[in-house]
Order: sequence, then structure tokens, then C-alpha cells
Amino acid sequence: MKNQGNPYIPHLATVEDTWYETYGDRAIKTFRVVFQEEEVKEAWEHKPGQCAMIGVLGVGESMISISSSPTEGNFLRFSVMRMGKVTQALHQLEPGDTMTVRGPYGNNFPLEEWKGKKILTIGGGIGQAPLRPIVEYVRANKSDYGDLTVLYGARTSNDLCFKNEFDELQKCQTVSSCHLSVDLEEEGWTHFVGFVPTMLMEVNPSPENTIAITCGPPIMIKFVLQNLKKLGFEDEQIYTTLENRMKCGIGKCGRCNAGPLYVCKDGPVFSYATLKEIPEAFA
Amino acid sequence: MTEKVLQKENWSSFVQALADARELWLPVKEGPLHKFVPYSSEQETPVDLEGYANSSVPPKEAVFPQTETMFRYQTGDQEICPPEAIKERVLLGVRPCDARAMDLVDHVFQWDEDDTYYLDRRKKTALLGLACHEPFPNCFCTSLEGSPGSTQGLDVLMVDLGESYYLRAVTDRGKKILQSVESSLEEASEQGKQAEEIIKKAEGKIGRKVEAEDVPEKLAQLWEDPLWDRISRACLGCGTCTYLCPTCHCFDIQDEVEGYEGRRCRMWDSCMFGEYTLHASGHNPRPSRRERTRNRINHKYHYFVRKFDKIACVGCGRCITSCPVNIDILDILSRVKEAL
Amino acid sequence: MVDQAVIREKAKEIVSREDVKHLVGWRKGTFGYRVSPHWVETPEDAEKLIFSPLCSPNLTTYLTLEEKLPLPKGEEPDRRKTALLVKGCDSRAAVQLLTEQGIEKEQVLILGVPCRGVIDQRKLEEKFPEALGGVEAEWDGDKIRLRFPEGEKEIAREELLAGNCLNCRYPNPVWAEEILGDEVEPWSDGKAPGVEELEKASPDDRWAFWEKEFSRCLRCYSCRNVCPMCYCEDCILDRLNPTWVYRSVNYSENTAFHIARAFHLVGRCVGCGECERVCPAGIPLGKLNQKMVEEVRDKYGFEAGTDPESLPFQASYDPQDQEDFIL
Amino acid sequence: MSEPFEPNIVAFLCNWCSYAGADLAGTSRVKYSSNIKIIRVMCSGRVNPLFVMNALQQGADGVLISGCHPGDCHYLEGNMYARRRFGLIKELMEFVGVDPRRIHMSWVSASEGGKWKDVVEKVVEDVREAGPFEQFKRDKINW
Repeated sequence: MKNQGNPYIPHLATVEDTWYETYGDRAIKTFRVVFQEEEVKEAWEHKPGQCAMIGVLGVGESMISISSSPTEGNFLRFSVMRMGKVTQALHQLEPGDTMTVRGPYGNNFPLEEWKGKKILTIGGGIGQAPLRPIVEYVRANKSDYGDLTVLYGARTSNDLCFKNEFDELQKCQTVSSCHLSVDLEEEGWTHFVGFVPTMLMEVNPSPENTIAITCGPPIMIKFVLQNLKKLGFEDEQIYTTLENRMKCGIGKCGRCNAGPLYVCKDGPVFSYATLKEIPEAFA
Repeated sequence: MTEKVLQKENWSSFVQALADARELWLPVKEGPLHKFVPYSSEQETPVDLEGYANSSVPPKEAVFPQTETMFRYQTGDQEICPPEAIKERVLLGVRPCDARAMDLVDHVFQWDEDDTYYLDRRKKTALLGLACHEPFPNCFCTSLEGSPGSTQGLDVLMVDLGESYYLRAVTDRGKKILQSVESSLEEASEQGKQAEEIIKKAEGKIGRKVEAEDVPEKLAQLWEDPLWDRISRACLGCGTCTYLCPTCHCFDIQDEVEGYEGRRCRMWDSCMFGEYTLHASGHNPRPSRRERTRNRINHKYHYFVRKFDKIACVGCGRCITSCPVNIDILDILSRVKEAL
Repeated sequence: MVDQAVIREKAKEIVSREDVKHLVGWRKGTFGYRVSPHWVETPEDAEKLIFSPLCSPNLTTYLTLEEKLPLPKGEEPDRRKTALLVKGCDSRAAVQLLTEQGIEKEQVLILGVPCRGVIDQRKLEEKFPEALGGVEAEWDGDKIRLRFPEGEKEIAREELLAGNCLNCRYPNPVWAEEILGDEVEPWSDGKAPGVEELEKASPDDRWAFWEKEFSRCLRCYSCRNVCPMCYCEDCILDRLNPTWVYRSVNYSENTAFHIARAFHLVGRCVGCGECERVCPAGIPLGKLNQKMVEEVRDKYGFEAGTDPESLPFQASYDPQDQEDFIL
Repeated sequence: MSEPFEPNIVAFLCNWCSYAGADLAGTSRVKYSSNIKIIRVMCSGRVNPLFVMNALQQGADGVLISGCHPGDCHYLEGNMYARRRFGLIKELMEFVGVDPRRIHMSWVSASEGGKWKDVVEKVVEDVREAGPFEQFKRDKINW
């Protein structure tokens, strides 16, 4: 979305609503923001998987994946984990404050190609944020896709994001099966207990005409990829997103490269077939 | 093709005429190093280019400043105002390798989205190049399709004939510049041939070379090779080789606030620094100098080639000269070639 | 005098020992007068070792520069010693690191080489431009002999030595397992003329001098990374939260950087002159540190890296410290 | 004569002695000039020379560090380290060209409200003589 030609000048957006997904020192907070200028609001379109540079004037910017699908409405949702200087400033924003947004950046999940296929999303911790737009998009265009399976786990039950939405997901029929997991036994927890990769083997999805997308901490992705291979998934059927430190978002500042690929331009969505040859991808 | 000759006596009137037409930048000696700075007529030291092999800090500083304000704002009212536009300017005394380097860096800043800051400065900057007649011991531009007299990227090429300079306009912008300083110039007769010999002689003086054709493929297979440990062992992880490299273009973006005024600015950054790739979570995909040195060499001789089909190095030799512990890129390339 | 053959023999013997990982010395560089650090792991590598007035790199910095990366499960860290060739000032840096627990005693094997002062590369380039084509250097009494491809030249030591070597008080290694070569006579009381002359200038002239120097700084941080005393994992300059020193390059941030770094070296700088040698902008950082070295020596009687049992200077105090400036 | 230059002075006061001393000066209605901006720190030994640098960069014209008298320190030796540290930072700053009258250190105990007033007046007078600090002030640079 050009801004008088200068790609670095951000648009101003107002925080409409914000709520905490998880608490603690690495709290996760979700923001629903709307652009202040009308023509920016109209001209903006993003696809699931794309990210945006959001930030606070005077503090800085960081690249966060847009966790709302375009089918949900004319707003943007971001789920931000509190880690450094910018995310701390973002966490202090209350409804009515102003946030700077520029983008959308990066490629997107190739949902057009996936038409007619079954969709399997495997998320871990904050990894569910980039996957959420896929779930919403597939639910909105239910007829185009096969059945949708959502696997999502976190360390403890209050580390799970989008809890309220999962209750509703499990009931509605647009999602064929939804599995939640926590790492350790907890009283009052009825679903699976254990790591996400082991839950994946439990659920044992068939690789036939299925696309698997996984996001989460690097250690989880490593084992999920191994298990998916064990289940017979081909490299072209597996997709993941990479995270690297980004500053410009448009392939100029040079720091987000994983080997020859720029995560901000050639990614963040990659198929495992491409990532296999890049040794630095999982560094 | 307009060819002119400038006698060295009226060199200062030539400089003054240039400075009146456009904002003039030229290499001035500051301490032990030459640096491109805007010319001010009341300069104490007389401006001449004797004993100037090449500027220590490349002229990229004129089109890609070390610190550049992207926009200012008042933290209270969130109103963003970009900086004022810059004036037309001319760089005098640019070496041909630096001009070729600017062409290479243009690829990055024009790829897919235009970096308006860089491209605005680039369009308004005319390059008045000076051919080398006394190459530096570490120059190896001839091995990378460069030459002490190459005109790629230059508007005017100057060659030092001894007591006069031979000037040849390469682009029509160069022609306009030569016309605007007509008064101090004379018509050239056979100085053109003299200039060719000087350039030929200078090419012969280039002592160091490398055959770089097969380097990109070899680098692709040397990812886990122990040669990277041996090369990067002495490295200090400082930013000298990248800050002084004309084809390095990496930058960092930071916000600075002073009272209620703030600005977002960008400044040079180096892939050899640790926090260049440090994630906020503390994870660093390139934790030690070994990965960073490997990445720097791969970026210039492998990744850039895969994306733009050109090697991002012009053989100016600054990284060899300026490295505090003498890590020599030609030594690295020869080890890469021998490793397979 | 130090004979290179002795050093090579010693290196071969040390490297073949079981408990030594490698030996770090100097070897001839890839062009002109340059010398670069050299890792000796096999006896053949030892053949390239040299020791001459061009060997200015301070190798102690490599003891703390090696990153300690997390090891895969089950792999034991390599506990073998690192052997190091050190000149007088380098050995003081090793002692200072020892007193600050930057290194452990069993981790290092220090071999001292008495030094008669190293050449200032900028003075060499000015006086002998042809040195860039290739040169070898040797001490010869109070002269330095330079061997160029086309012939030999001699010059008085004082005209070529680096500033900090001219006023060096510890040419002989202060602490070493072995000294390879006979000791030399110290030749200076350690008073730097450059510092005195700047002290006499008026505050405005001093500021004008330093402002011009600091505005040339590129913030490439080679002075910080080469310094054996600068080995913090998370340097205060890289902190973002809060950002103490902004990353933009202007004389205000540069001055804050240089004063902060100079202050972190008070009572720790051993005067090896590396920060001044490696600075691409040629800023006389040695003068800044030398001023504080003399200040600490005259007023507090403390010299960095001279006594392995001493407490770090800024981490200790003396009831009789000067307090005339306190209201 | 134009009105006198009003310096902007940042003071780092140790919580146990000097801050209490300044508090005592306040409660006993002692008048002292308002150019002093007080920052409470737990001990004068906590004050990092970078605080002094940052204060001068961001517009302070003078810096005062005040701690307990030798022997009174709540942490036994914090003021001793501070004494050595700020004796040296004054020398270093002076060598770079910063006027020595801009950086002061003082011992003020919790009962010395009067002394605190005298220290403040002397520091304000010194900094006023030294004039506004322009040398490496931050906002002077052309953004």
C-alpha cells in the first residue's frame, strides 16, 4: 500500500479494542485496530499470512503477522507477545491510542492453490496467531476446501491464545476436528496432554490431498516436520513461516536473510521443499 | 563526444565554477583519511587531488548517508513530516570502482519497491570521475570487469595527464556540466590518446587478481566447511570492512526522541555485529563471527549473484586495507576455490 | 634480542603437548607491512611464526573474544589451554584479565617475548610509501632496519615507534610461564608528551580538538572490539531498552561513546595502543586513555596489569583517596 | 542587563543521607534555588558515569552527585567507590574540554539541611558562571 511513494512512512491506526490472551512476563495481548484515514482503510487489502510493521512513534516498529483474515471485516488484528522495547510499548496501548502500521509485507499462504484440499494447521504458543487467518478464511469459504483440522498446543492452559474462539470452533461444524494440548497434566484439563508433535501422531491425519501448515517455537517445528514426514507428507504439502529480525520490511536493510532468501520478501511463508535446501533456515 | 582539457593552474577556478553551478562534494583530507564532504569556498587547505589514491570512506556517503532522518514527528500529536528535498550536487574525484559500486547498490534500492530517499539523492548526484593512474596495492578491479578508466556510472571521466586533466563527457548530464564550466576549459586535441595510454599503464599496475567466475557455485557447497573457522578466527566482529565497503547497503532504523520532538532515522549497520540478527527473545541465528563472515562473503559472491546475476564487489580493496587484523578477501576467495 | 627460530621451536614443542589446544602468535600479513594473528595447531604452522617491530596486534584479546556457544547434549567443552605469545603490554593485559576473572589461570599458557617497541603504521606509510609494496623490519640497537624488495634502509627508533611504545615502562613481560629471549632495558618514565601539551591548552581549545576528532568517528567499534579490556557480552552501547547511546552517528553520540569507553578503561588500560592503530579515522584514542593512565598512576599509585594479586582499581577503594573536589 | 542565565542542574541524591538532608531542608522551610532537579538513587555508588553523560547530552548544564559522609553509607562502601569514580570522571571530562565547574560531588548527611542549601547555592553559582552547556548537547544536531 503506497504512501505518497515513500514506503517507510507508516499509516496511523486507532486501537479499537484490546485484550490479554495470556498473562505473566511474556504476556500476549491482541489488538483490533482500524486505520484513521478513510482512503487507507478502503485501499488496504492483505491476504492470510502477510505481516505488517506496527509500532509506536518514539519507540520503534516490529514486524507482526496480521492475525485477522480479510473476510472478517475492515479491521486488522495483531497478537503481540511482550519481548522487547517495541512490544512493551505496544502493550501499554489502550483503546483509543494510536499505533503506526505499514505494509502489508511478505508473501501469503497460497490459499488459491489449496482449493479443494484438506487443511491441517499445527500451532504452538504464539504460533497460532499467523495460522488464525487461515482457519477464518477456510471457514468463510467452506465450500472451496476439504475438511479443516486444527491442532494447537501451549505450555499451560492459560498460555493458550484465542481460548474463547476455540470453544466456539469445537462446536461449529465448519471445522472437522479441533485438538488442543498442554504440555503438563493440569486439573480440569480434558483434552490431550503432551507436546504438539506427539499429539500430531495421536491424531494421525492422512496425508492424502492435505496441506499441513505449522508455526511455533523452532524446537516444535523441528519435531513436527519429522513427524509429518513419518506420516507420509510430501515436502510440497508442508508449509511454515520463518521469523527473523526485520527493520525495513521491503528487502533493503539486508538483515532478515536466511541464506539467499529474504524472509520479508521471499517469505515469511515457505514450503518445506524450498526450506530443505537452505541450511540457515532453521539456524 | 565532448572532450575538454583543464590546465592544472586554473584548477581552483574550475572548482569554484563547479561549486557555483551545483553543490560540490570532493575528497578532503581529514586526519589520515580522505572523505567526501561538501566543498565550502573558505576551505583552509587548498583543494587538490595530489597524493589521493582513493577516499577511505567511499562516496556512497553522499547518496546513502551514515545517518539519515526519514521523518520527524511531535510525540504528542502524531503528525509526521518528511525531511526537505535536497539540492542538485556533483561529486568530483570519484574513482571508477566506486561509481560501478553505486550502480550495484542501485539494484537493491530499486528492487520491487523504490527506496525514495536513496533514489532521490542518486538522481540528483552527478559523478565527475577521476581515472586512477597510481592504483593502490590492494586494488583488484580488473578481475571483476572493472578498470582504472571504466566509465560505467560516471557522467564525466577525468584523466590526470601530468600538468593538465583530460575530461570526456560520458552522459549528456556530463556534457551540461562541462558546458557550465566552459570558461576554465580548452578544446582537447590528441590528449584523448594520451589518456588511453595512461589508463592502459594503470591497468598493468594492478597487482592483485582473482578469477571469480566459479566462486558462487563453490560457495553454495561450502556451507559447513571448516575453512570458515580458520578465516573468521582472527576477526574482531567490528564494522570497519562493511562501513568502508562501497557495495554494502545494510542499515538499521531507530527512533530518537528529544523532549517532545522525535525522529525516525536510519543509519549504517554491519552484518558483522552480533545484534544485527539478534531476536528480541535472545535467539541469534548467527551467533558467532564464523557465521557472520560466511554470510558476508556469501552475500556478495553468492546471494547477490543469484538475485541480480552480478557479483556485489568492485575490487576497490578497502576491506583488505582497513581490516585491523588483515583478513584479506582475496585470501578467502582463494581458499574457497581451493577447498573444492 | 628475540630470535624467531627460538620462538618457532618453542611453539612446536608447546603445540605437541596434550593439554594445549593451540598457540596464538603473529605471521606475515597478505600485503605490505601488515602482520596478522596466526593460530598454530600443527608443527608445520609454527614455521610461519614471526616476531618483529611490525607485530603490533595484542593477542590477549582473543582469550575473551571466542564465543562460548551452547554445546549439543553430551559434548564436553574443550578444556585444553590456549598458549599465547605476549609482548610487555600484552602480558599486562593478561594480568589485568586475571585480576578481573576474565580468564582462569589454567586456561592460558603465557609465553613472553621482550619487545623494543612496535612501529606506528601511519608514520611508516608517511616516511616510506613504498612500504605498502612489502617490507620486513628488525630492531638493530637503537635503530630499526627495514628490508624492502629493492634494498635496505635504517632509521632511528624514535622516528618510527608508536606513541605508546615511546613512553612504555614495561617492555619486558610482567607475567609469563617462560620468557623467550633476554630482557631489554626500559627506556621511558611513562610520561606522554602529547598528553602534557593537551593539558596545558585552554578548555575551549581542548574541546575544539576533541570535537574535530570525535566528529570523524564512524562508530565501527573496532576500537572497542580490539581492546582486550572490552569483553562485555552485552555492551551498554548495544542496549536498546533503555537506549543509553543512540545509534545515530554525530559528534554528541560519538563523544558520549568515547567518554563512556575511556571511563570503563580507567585503571584497566594497559596502553597497548591497539585502539589508536585500528581506528580507520585515525582518532588519537591512546591520548585519552594515556591521560587517565597517568592520572591513576600519579594520584592513586596504581598501574593496570602489573600485579596479579591486586584488586581491580574501580572495584576497590582506599580510605585516603583524594577528596579535595568534594564539597 | 538581560535576566541572569538560569542553569538546569541534575542532582543524584543518595536515598539514605542526602535525599533525607534535602527533605529536612524542605521541612525546615529553608529556601534554595529551584534550578536543582533531584533524582533519588539508592546510593551514590549506584550513579553510573553514563548518567552524567546522558544528563549533559539532554540539556543539563551541571550535575551534582551527593552521598553520605565516609562511614555513614547504608551499604558501607558505596560512597567510597563513588568518590574514586567521580574524582576520575571530572578529570576525564576536563581533559575532553568540559568545564570542571559543571560536575560536583558532595557529602550531605540526613541532618545537614543547612549544608544542603549551601552546597546547592555553590553549585548553582558555579554552573551559572560556566554558562549554558552546548558542547555535546543532543538537540543541537540538525535533524
